[in-house]
Amino acid sequence: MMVFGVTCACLPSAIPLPPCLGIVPLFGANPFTDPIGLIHYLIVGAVLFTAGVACMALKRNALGILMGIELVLNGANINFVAFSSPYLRAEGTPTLGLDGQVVALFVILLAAAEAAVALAITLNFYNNHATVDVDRADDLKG
Amino acid sequence: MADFLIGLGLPGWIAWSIAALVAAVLLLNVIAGGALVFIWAERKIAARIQDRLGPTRTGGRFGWLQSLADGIKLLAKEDLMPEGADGLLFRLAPYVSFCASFCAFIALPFAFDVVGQRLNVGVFFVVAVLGLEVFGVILAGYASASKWSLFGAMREAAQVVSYEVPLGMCVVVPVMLAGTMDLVTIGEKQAGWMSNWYLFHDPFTFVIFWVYVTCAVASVNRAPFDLAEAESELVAGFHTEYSGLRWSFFFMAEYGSMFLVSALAAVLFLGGWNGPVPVARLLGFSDGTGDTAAYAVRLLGIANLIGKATFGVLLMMWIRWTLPRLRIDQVMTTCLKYCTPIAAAMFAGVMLWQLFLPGGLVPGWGRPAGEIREGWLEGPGGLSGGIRSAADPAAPVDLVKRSPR
Amino acid sequence: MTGMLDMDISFLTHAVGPAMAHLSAPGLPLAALPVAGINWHSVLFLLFAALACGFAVGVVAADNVVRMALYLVFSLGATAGLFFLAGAEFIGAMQLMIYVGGTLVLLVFGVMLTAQAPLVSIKPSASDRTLAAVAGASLLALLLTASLSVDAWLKPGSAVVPAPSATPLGMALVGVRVDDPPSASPAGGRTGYMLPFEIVSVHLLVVLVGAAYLARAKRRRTPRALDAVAAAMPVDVESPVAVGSAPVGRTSGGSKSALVGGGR
Amino acid sequence: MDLESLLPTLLGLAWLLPLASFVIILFAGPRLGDHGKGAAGVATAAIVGSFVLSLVAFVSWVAEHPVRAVAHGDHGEAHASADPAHGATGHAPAEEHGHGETGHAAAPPHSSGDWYTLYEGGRLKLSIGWYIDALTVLMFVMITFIATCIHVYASGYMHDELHDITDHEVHLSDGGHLHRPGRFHRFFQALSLFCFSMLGIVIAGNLAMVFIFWELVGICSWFLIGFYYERKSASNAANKAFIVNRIGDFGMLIGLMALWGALGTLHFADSTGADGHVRQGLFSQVRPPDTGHFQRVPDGLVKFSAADRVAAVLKEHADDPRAGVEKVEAKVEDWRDEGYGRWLLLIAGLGIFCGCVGKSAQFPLFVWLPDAMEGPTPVSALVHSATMVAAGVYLVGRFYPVLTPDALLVIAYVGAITLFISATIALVANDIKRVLAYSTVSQLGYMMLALGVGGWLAGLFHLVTHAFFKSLLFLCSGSVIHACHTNDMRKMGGLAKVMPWTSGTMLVGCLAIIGAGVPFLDIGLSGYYSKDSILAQALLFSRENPSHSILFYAVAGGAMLTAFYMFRLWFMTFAGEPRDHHVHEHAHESPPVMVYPLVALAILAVVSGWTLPGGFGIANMLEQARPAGTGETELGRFLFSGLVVPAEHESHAHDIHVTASLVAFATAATGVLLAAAMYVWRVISPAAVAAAVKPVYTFLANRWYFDEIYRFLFVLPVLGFSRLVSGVDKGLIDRFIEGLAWGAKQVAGFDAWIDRTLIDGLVNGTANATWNAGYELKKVQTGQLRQYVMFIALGTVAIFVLAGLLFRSSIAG
Repeated sequence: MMVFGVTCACLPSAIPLPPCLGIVPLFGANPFTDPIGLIHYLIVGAVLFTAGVACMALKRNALGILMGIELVLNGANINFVAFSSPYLRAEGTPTLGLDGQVVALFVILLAAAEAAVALAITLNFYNNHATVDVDRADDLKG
Repeated sequence: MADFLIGLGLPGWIAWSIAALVAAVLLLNVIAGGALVFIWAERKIAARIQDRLGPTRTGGRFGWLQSLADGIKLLAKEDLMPEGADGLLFRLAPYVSFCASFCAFIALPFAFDVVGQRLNVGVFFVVAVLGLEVFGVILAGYASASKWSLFGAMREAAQVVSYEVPLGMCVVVPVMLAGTMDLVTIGEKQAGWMSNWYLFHDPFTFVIFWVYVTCAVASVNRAPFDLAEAESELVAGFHTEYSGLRWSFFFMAEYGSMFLVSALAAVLFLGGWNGPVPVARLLGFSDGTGDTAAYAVRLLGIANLIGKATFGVLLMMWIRWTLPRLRIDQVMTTCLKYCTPIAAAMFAGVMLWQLFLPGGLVPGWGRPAGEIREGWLEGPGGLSGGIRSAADPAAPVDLVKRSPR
Repeated sequence: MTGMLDMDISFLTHAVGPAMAHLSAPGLPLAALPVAGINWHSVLFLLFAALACGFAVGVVAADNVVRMALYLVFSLGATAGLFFLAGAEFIGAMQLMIYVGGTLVLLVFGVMLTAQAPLVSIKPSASDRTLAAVAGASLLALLLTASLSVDAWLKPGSAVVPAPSATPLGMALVGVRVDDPPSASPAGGRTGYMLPFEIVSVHLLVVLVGAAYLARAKRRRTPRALDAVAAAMPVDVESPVAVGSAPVGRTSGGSKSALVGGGR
Repeated sequence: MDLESLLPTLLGLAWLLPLASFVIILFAGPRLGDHGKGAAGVATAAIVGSFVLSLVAFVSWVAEHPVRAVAHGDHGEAHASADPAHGATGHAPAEEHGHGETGHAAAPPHSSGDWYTLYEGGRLKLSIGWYIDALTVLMFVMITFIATCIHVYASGYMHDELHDITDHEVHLSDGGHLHRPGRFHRFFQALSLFCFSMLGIVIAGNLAMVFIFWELVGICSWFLIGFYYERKSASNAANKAFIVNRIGDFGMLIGLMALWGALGTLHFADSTGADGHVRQGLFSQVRPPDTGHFQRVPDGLVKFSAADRVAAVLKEHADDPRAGVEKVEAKVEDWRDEGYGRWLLLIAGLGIFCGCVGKSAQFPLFVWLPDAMEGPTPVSALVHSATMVAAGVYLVGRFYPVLTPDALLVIAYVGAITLFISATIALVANDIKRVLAYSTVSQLGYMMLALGVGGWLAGLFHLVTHAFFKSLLFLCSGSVIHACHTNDMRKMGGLAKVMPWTSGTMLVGCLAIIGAGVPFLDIGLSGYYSKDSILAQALLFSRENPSHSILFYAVAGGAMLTAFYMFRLWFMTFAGEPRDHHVHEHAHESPPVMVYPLVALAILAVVSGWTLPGGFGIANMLEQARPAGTGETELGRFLFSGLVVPAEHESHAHDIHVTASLVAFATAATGVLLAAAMYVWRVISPAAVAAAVKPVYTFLANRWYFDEIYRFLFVLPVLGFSRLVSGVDKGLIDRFIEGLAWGAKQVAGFDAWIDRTLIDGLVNGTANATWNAGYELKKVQTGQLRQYVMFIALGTVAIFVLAGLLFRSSIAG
């Protein structure tokens, strides 16, 4: 409940939490003492990913969308790292090994590149249209 | 520290947390004390360079309490906030900036194993955290809702970010020489005579040291590169609107990072805690033996490091009051057209040097730099066979092999 | 609010715990810690998780672009912490250095340049919010049910934190898989990452050139565009935070502080 | 180069000169002199040239073959008067007396050959050649002399055509009369062409050439009759003449084809090919010299009609074709006795006679001649009295040896009928030219009858003499018309005083035609001698064949009628009081250029019948040309088995001769007296007589209703049938086709409807549907980035949920 308490708290009250999350008993009494498992990371990853998507879907500011993208990428990274670390699994379960970390590394690198280009485009858009309001950039509509 | 407390019968996690607190406080004092001393030193050196006396009346003979006076003044001053400023960001900026520089001290080894946390990616961590300082600057500039501060912030951010590239390259050279990013290891490698310092390892490292110094000065916004606070144009740059305690935090952050950068230079190139003369070794102490001897050696190491760091800071102050300020385009040019290319060239040079002259110019003169490698290189089966089979991943992989002393 | 501070402390505890143990004996298995005591790893994880998720949601919730940027910084910083906790130390450092130190700085630059008065906080309409909430909720539900439905992932971790090292990762990038040698694994080992590494380097170069070209300083074709935009801005903009004197030429509501730039 | 071989060249040139003049006038007609006046000169020069050449030929012939009197009187036997004639390419007739009676065994002296061979394939040979004997020479002289007179006469008569003419007889739609330029040169152009073709018929060496010029003559008569083609009557008459002639030619073609098909040759005389192979002509095939020229069915005809027998024989000898052929040759004699080929010979003869009926206006086909008077008078004089109409009689005469006795009888009867009909119509005719036309028809009937009853010499002799006095009569009537500007005798009268020369020459003509002469002294005009010989032969024939004595009575009656209408004509025109004063004042004697020919012809009309004491005379000359084997009495052995065709020389027996001349004199005298009584002494009023025998008068006045009959028999049915056919065409076929078209239109309409609604609909429908769908879908692309992200998110969720639901089992595992 603590874990989910955290996630529930984070979600703005306005967003109704789906009841299906009744999986609290699974985590034993005191999360403080029990070792962290893979599922926790997945949940954090999911939350980040969802926040990212929501941000992209919500923000009218181009930069807001870029931030959404960053969040999404980080959500993915968390999952990668989680799957690659041997400590979050039971003993001996096969993990991604270094692959996960390398992929996460590349994601970070390419995210940097992507951000650079995206910002360049946004700046251009801003210079040309004097606004970064994405809704105004609907020239390519049907 | 923790073992000691555990020994006292405290539950493990409490022991760990107390030990962590102690270490944090110690480091905080280092920064605060340093700041005080350096403020005073700055005033004195500036005066001396400008052929005047500097503070003399406050606190004793040489006005050494001047910084205390400043501190009290700052504390007494009202923390103003400009009318259009973004409250949250305005208040947060100084702390972000201070935390960034303070956070870097975690991985800084003052002496062999006298380090906040011995990180395997120490060097990398320090450089990374230095990068975070920019946020503080930007937020401050932005939050103070004034055009000039925004400009100042922008310039400083641009400068710091762009100088991070050459800085990173310079830092990589000692890492390559040492074969690891762990600062403690790098320091260890330069034990022995002064000639063992990486500075004198080969001409390339010598040149790269000076490039490092330049980049360091620039990334800390000091002296010739202090466009952010260029009085004539942008008043006080990003922290124009700040006053009182918030301003002092910025100030402490600045001096802290100056000290950090100099200390890093010391560790990477000037042998860290190893003095020019291996006094401890000569006297037969070895850092691994008894506690008191270990402490004595460690104290000597700490003294060495702090001395070198202070020398670095004083060097910066010296430069500040001698060299004229560069224009923003000149700053950028030096970064992109001079520092980066030279760093790259030297990096290549060092690499080739390592390849062709592993033993150094005069074989045996200095301890060969490259002999310490991680275990897996020389292990059975050549390059790839060293690692224990992945069958039992749980078994701890002792990757760092202790080099024979 | 000292998010940054917490983050630093985490390293300490993280470092303190294993580091101290490290001093005495390499790679003390966390599991061995006294069960009764607080498992610092979990505590820290919860802290960082809370920070990451909280600030992520903050980014979504915030209207002011600058706030969003700040929250994003904190969220990604917390994520870096999570990486350290998961044993991927190098990745955590890279995250801090490149992602937070580089990309987000860039982002903040972007924010600074574009977040002129009217554009700072564009409140999305209520309908957009609900729609986003619905989409987010459904996506979240989906992901959670998916991840919860796999038993293997539900088991608690072994919480063993050996002294992590960046060398295997470095070697992997250069193409030598020291962590998974071909002789050992049934499938004949895993491939190194030499080629992708080179490709990414070239890619970054290309992106660098592209971005530089895109963002080159062009003469402003529409000098007074901003005025036109300012005039035409839709009403739903929050009371504009007089962020510095926008180059709109309005009398700067700026600093009244008489603080003369410090003697420094 | 003896004169003999000159004959073909001389006569050839005489024959071609008119052609030359025709070509000259054709190409340079209007430019010859002003308004083509020179054309008359050219034409006259040409015809005079050919007349001179003909005279030269005549003299050379007489020199070669002296003309001696033939047993004109009583002694019965003939003596070979012709010394052995050897034509340039002729063959020496083997003189031997084969056959029973002393037939005139020797073939007449003649010359034949080919100038130019058009086509020679196997036995068939078409060529331009000549067959010249006494008859040909005589005809050449006669034709060219008369043509010359007429050319001279015409150059005066036709001078109106020299300048623009307003033709009063043509009424234009706007009421006015036709104004047209003169056509002087065209008249002489056609005249020259006519002379050329007439001479061509006479000189022709084979029937094909005869046929060619036969048609050419028909065309020229068409041109000349239709000279004033603007006049409706003239153009109708021309067409009528041509069509009727063509009907006759139709029969002629059948005859030609029979001969050509069976005998393989159309040449009259034999000819020796380059390789010495003798090609038998028609005469030697029908009357083989080796059997004394006795007429029999030639081998060709026998084999032709016994084709089935021939085939059978050849089949038997299929293996040895040569033997087969000999067998056939051997069998021919038997087949001839069985009577094969007789019908074919008869048909051939009658076929050729049909052509003559058409051309010489005999009984069924004589209707065109009276209408042909529409042409200018010189034309009537030359073409429709002397030459063209005589061509038919000449051809029968030339073709005489091939004609069987049965054919001759048919010819005789046709002649008799023609004679009687035309004479009766002439009685009541009021148009001076119509009377002369009918008299021509009856005289031709006389000739045909003469030939039919075996009088070969009599018929041809009458042909020559008739040519002279009939052309004279026509020219006189022409000058009368020219003077009075009208043809109607009822408007004339008492012109003798005004036109002495014309009336005098006309009187001579009349006397000649009625055969005026002193019976016992045997002195009279030319008509007397020729008509007398005809009467004699007819008398002899009726004695030999009592059942056919009707022929003699026809001749006698005809003679009386001829005398009556001729003198009726003369008296009405010249004697008595002038009936129309206007005409009378206007009348004037013709100019000398017209009178001279009249005088010339008058002289000839008198002289041509005489026989000089040395035996030189037309009759005796003609005797030289009597075809071999026709001098004897022939017995009809086929259709009319009891028929006897008496030999002509028997008719010269004194008793027959005297009775014939007495009969002739009596009939002539009665006719003249009757005419005088009615028209001079006015004892009998013609009107009263006409009223008395009203129906007969109207019957005759309407020309026996022949025109109406023909119209009724032929024209109307054809028109009716054509109307029927057009009706059928319009009503049935057109309607059917229109139906088809309508049906096609309907189908096309329906097709178009389908195409428009169904196919276009389909195509456009899909196009629109696609466009609309596209348009609607376009709205999804809102351009809002945020919505895109929303869609992506929702999409992935949906996919995963679906996957989850669908593959629940696999995920759970």
